[in-house]
Amino acid sequence: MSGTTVIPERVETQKPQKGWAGQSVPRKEDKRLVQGEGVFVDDIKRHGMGYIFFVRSPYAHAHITSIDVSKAEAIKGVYGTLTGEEVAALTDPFFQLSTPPGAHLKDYALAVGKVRYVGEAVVAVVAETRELARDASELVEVEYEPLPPVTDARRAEDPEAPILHEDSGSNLMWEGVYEWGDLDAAFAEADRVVKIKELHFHRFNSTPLETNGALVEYNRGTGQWTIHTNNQFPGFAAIMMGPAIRCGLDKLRFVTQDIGGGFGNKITSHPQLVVCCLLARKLNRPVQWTEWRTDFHLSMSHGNERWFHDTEVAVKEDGTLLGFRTCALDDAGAWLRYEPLGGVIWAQVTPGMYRWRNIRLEFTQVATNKAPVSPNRGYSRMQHLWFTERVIDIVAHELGLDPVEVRKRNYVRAEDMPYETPNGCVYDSGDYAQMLDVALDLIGWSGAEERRRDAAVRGKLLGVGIGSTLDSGTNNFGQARMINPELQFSGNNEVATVKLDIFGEIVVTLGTTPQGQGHETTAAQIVADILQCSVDDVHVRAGHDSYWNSHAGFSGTYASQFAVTGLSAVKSATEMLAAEIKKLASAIFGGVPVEALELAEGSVRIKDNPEVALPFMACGAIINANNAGLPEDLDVTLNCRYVYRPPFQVPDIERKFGNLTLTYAAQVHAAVVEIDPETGYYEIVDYAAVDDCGKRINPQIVEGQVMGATAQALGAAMHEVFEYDEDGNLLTPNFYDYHVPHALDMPPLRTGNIESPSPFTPLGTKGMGEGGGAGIHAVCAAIQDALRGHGDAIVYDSCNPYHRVWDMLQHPERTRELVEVVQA
Amino acid sequence: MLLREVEYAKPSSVAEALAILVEHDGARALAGGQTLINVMKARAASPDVLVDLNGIEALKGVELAPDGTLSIGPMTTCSELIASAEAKARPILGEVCAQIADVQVRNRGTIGGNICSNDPTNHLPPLLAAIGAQMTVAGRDGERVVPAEEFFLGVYLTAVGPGELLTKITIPAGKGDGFAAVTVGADGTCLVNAAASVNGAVRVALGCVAAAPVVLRPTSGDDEAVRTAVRAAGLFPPADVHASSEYRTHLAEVLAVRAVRTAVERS
Amino acid sequence: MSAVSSSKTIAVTINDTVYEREVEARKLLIHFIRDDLDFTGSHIGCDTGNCGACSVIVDGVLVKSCMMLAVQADGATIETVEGLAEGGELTALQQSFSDHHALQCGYCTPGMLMSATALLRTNPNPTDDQIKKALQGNICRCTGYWNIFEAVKAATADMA
Amino acid sequence: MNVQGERTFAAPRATVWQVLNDPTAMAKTMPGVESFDVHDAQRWTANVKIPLGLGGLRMKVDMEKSEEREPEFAKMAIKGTGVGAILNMETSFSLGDAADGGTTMQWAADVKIAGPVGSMGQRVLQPIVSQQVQHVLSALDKQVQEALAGGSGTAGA
Repeated sequence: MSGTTVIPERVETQKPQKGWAGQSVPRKEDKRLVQGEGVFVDDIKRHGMGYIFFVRSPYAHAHITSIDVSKAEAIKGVYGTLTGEEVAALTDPFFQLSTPPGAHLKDYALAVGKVRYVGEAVVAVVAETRELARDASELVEVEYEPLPPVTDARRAEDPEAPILHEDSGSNLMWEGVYEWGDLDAAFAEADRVVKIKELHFHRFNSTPLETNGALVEYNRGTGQWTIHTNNQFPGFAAIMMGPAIRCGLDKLRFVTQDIGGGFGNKITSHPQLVVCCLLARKLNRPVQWTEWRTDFHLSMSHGNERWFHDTEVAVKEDGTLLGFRTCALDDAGAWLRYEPLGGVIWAQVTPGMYRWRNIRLEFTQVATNKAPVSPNRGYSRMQHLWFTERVIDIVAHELGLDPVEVRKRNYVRAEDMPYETPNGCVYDSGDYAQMLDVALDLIGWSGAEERRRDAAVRGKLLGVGIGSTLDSGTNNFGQARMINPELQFSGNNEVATVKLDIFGEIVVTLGTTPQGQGHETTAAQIVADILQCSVDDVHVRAGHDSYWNSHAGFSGTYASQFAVTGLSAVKSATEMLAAEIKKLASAIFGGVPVEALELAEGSVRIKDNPEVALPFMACGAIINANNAGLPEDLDVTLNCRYVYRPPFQVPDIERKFGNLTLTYAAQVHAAVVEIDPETGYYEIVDYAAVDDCGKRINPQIVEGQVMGATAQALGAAMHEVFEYDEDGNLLTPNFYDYHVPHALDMPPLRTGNIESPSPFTPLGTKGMGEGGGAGIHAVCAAIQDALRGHGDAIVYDSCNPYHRVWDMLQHPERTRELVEVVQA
Repeated sequence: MLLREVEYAKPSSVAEALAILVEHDGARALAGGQTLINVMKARAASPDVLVDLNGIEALKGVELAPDGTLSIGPMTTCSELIASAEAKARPILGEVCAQIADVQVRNRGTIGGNICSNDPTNHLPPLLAAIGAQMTVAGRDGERVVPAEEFFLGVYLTAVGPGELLTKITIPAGKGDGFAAVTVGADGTCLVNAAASVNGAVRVALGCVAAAPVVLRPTSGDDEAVRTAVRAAGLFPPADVHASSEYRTHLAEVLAVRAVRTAVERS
Repeated sequence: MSAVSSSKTIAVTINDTVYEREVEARKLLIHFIRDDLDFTGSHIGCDTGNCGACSVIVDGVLVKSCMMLAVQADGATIETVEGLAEGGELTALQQSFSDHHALQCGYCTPGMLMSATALLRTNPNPTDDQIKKALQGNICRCTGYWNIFEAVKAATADMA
Repeated sequence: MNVQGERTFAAPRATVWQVLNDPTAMAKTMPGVESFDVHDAQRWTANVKIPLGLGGLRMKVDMEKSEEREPEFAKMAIKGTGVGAILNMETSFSLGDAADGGTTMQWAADVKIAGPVGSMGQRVLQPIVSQQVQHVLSALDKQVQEALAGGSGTAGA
């Protein structure tokens, strides 16, 4: 079905410099992974462990009138159960990030008294085998009294709408008004005002192939839990879990190794981890939880579904964008597990890649009887960036302007970098117009009209679309205060420890929890350059262990930041180690000044007299095992820990103003689609992705991230959606109806890149990997372009499966009604 | 992934298999298992006894008679059929089998399993109905032959009743066949499929628009005749997340025309 | 008359070693391989037979071990990812996956490698579409398949 | 999901009404009934194993007559509990006289199925429900004829 794959061609604007950094070094992780020797959470076993199976709600909304676990517990081989009532007695509700009304939610690890979405965990059963645990779960008797559900966010605030959380009084969770610049002036200056009644960004997530899981052990003697898990943000899980189970964070030891993909979807497993902890303690045995695929789809980390209502865009005749107003309605699902942070995260990219200065956005987040939302690759910015790209293309479409021209006219200019956005974010570097030119070149934009005619001859509608997007990285957690001024978060940090061991091994410990990003490799590249050795000599420990002081509060792998926070920590820790090695050598060489020393070939030596050298092995041995007679004042440990802290200020909460992330990587994608007008079936026949994430430490890994983000975006644009019926049943509860792209679905891909080093980061790198959903924006634009002259439908939804494309061809007027252009 | 307790038997002959099926209420034949085992994972509907047919050699293989008639053993896997030189006598068979799911599923999934599960999204039920296959069903009281059109009774229901087995699929000679489908992504879940055959009269079978394949006999192979036949069928297809009833009805018409066009070209 | 029973003692050969175990009739082959025999290289990514992370080669045939009962493997010879590299020496495909960055998290990789291995055994010089068709039963959420395709292509007889 | 239809029985209304209100007769019309308990005139419970081709779907089905106007109208609330599926159904029928001395029955049912089966079976649920309904109706016809022939026709349920 898809054409032949084009071998990705790189368009290099800079040659890789000398040294390890900048080269596509093969990954250190691969050797174990290609042999099936990775250690994923479900691979871990313990003597006498019990398997957990969750009894889940079949109703979207219901009172729990009774729970009887006696029949289940009576089965031989069943170790025990846990109910919501026990959880409510043994724990406190999870801390809520929101101000009221969301702050009033009482969120426990299991449903208490009421269920609020299909698949919500009600009872946990533990047994000797996986099969037996499930057998027993069928004997748990739960009586429900069904209540009407609300599944459409637009109905959630209706007076007659059923209320999910009586404690908060209504389904409103959080709301805030963001306004910058002078809207009235902007609209007064406008020649035209383009009005868009409604746009919808759909609900989906990245569906990592490995689902969530944990193996939890409880040590009665120390009162400590050891949590082997694939949670990708243990720092967050810890601050959620500690207060809930009433223990200090020191009692929660998080251990990860290989993680089968995360994409943000493995941040909010803390409720299940609490259940594991309570059961490990109650049953005094290790307990193991593996989430099955259908469980994941029903209950874990759906991406934020968002509506944009009553959008008004102020435009000059020539396509100059002056500003916009819109109302964003965000569907949080049944609980606020990471929300309402999505209510501010979008503001990292307020104007998208454009120079409009006058913006007003009213943000409202409501609860519905659907699975709770949580971070998903491109978290909250992707929704907003899709909106800004839709606006650009709708404006161009309605004013008869060229979408390329409109973009170039309004893009933030290279010469204006670093550029301060209306809300105080500072875009660090980049040349968006040049990226667009590269993308258009790769896609063959100039020949588009000819291709359109060829396709028409074959009875196909061809369309070309652009998606320009940002991948903002390295959060300033101070932005959380715009949601709730009481929150004591700000800045960010990450940790690395680099040591020279007794036999001279270079050992690196990271605070991160990689899920395929190749941290072991890129960290080794940085270390090898500074210590002047081979990457093979650098041993980077796999995974994360919070027991050994290797992490800080924000440690984890999320939100496009390792290349900045993680590698900067590695760089500084390694520089500390290099300095200590020289200090030691200086003492050993009888006071040779450190300036006269250099590191080379796995040793420290005198520059002018290389024969006088001390191998790393000797350095390690002296400090660790043979240190008698060393000068008293020689403070050298060869074990260097560094905490990188990005240069952030606390944002101005009143004005909602400040730099919310440190780096702003950019992506410009272009897609060519061919639609079969008889069926609505379409294919992406050509695709180009151009990326700029500043200095690339490992181009191959960077390109891998670009490809992965692209594939996920294409899946979301065409088929992937968590669709619910009016009763709150999820219609896409697993890979049978939730169609992710397969090998045959992939279009030919060309990739290009530009390197605009960040002036704000130690290595010139920018966080990347999320991709900002560029593929969704590009496909929407391409479909709208293909429908031009065939009813001129407006693409109003971020997901366009065949039936929707067919509907747009059959009833374009239904979408035309959404848009109006008025002379100002 | 965690099946309910089930009993298992692996007979080596049809007679033995039938005896077990008759003896145990709630026993069900296990062919390739590419549908049944997944249904059992959900624990919604579970057989009490699985009668594994993989040990019965008599149910495997493809034979081509001098007159071009094909006899297909129901336990022949899709991959075996695709590779079978004999099966090339009716090229559409291999063509359609190659569009079923993926390599792993085709390697284990059988022709008999695909048609006996009669999931509305399956490709083979409408195909066999269109090309006029005959099913041989064996039971305690011997064998009977059921034409494909009467074989498919409803969702997951066929003429193979309790205590019976499908033992042979007979397909007449012919080459004027066509098949068209719209699936979610390449070889993905089927929205609607249509199979056509114009060996003599024109016959079209539509899949995924009702509980069983809908067989139509357009007056000719002309587009308009086919469209008229589909419209006259008064379809009211089930809706799902991928397609409304209206959209499926429309696709049925378009795909029927395309399948017939191919069939005409090849006849 | 073959016996009807809810469990059975079976013998399977996995990567050249014979294992004999009593197993419940309801146990899926993948659970038997991972939980009973501790070959944890083959993974589980779905519960509907779609993802292919559990793909293994049974008596020379590539199958998804989540759609087969362990008892059905009685007497069979099974190849899993752990059996590919001999003496720590990566196969051409395994090396090619690393060279072409055909894996990120590595969770789908074992199944992906088994599918590619099965393909190249029967068809050492597949066309581009044959390669894609051969990988169709394996879901990868990290790479978008492009690099996996390149890795397999580079390992074909002509390229190698 | 709403299903409805009309059926004509070659029997007087009283007979049809009698059958429709005779639990043991009704039990014979339901698919795969394994056991049946009558609590009182209004409430019955059945354990059924609905044959679905791929295997039986076991359910405990509670029926409660919520409204009744002899001899033309009755309404029932039916709740089925099974693994992976919870069935909530409200069904009603109204009887009228047909021309030839027979009886017409207009029936309607609002069927809601919760649980995995509800979401995974979307595509097949509607056809399966109509299959089961057809089964019930023809079985009902049989009961009516028996009642007509053998007087009560409910002996030995």
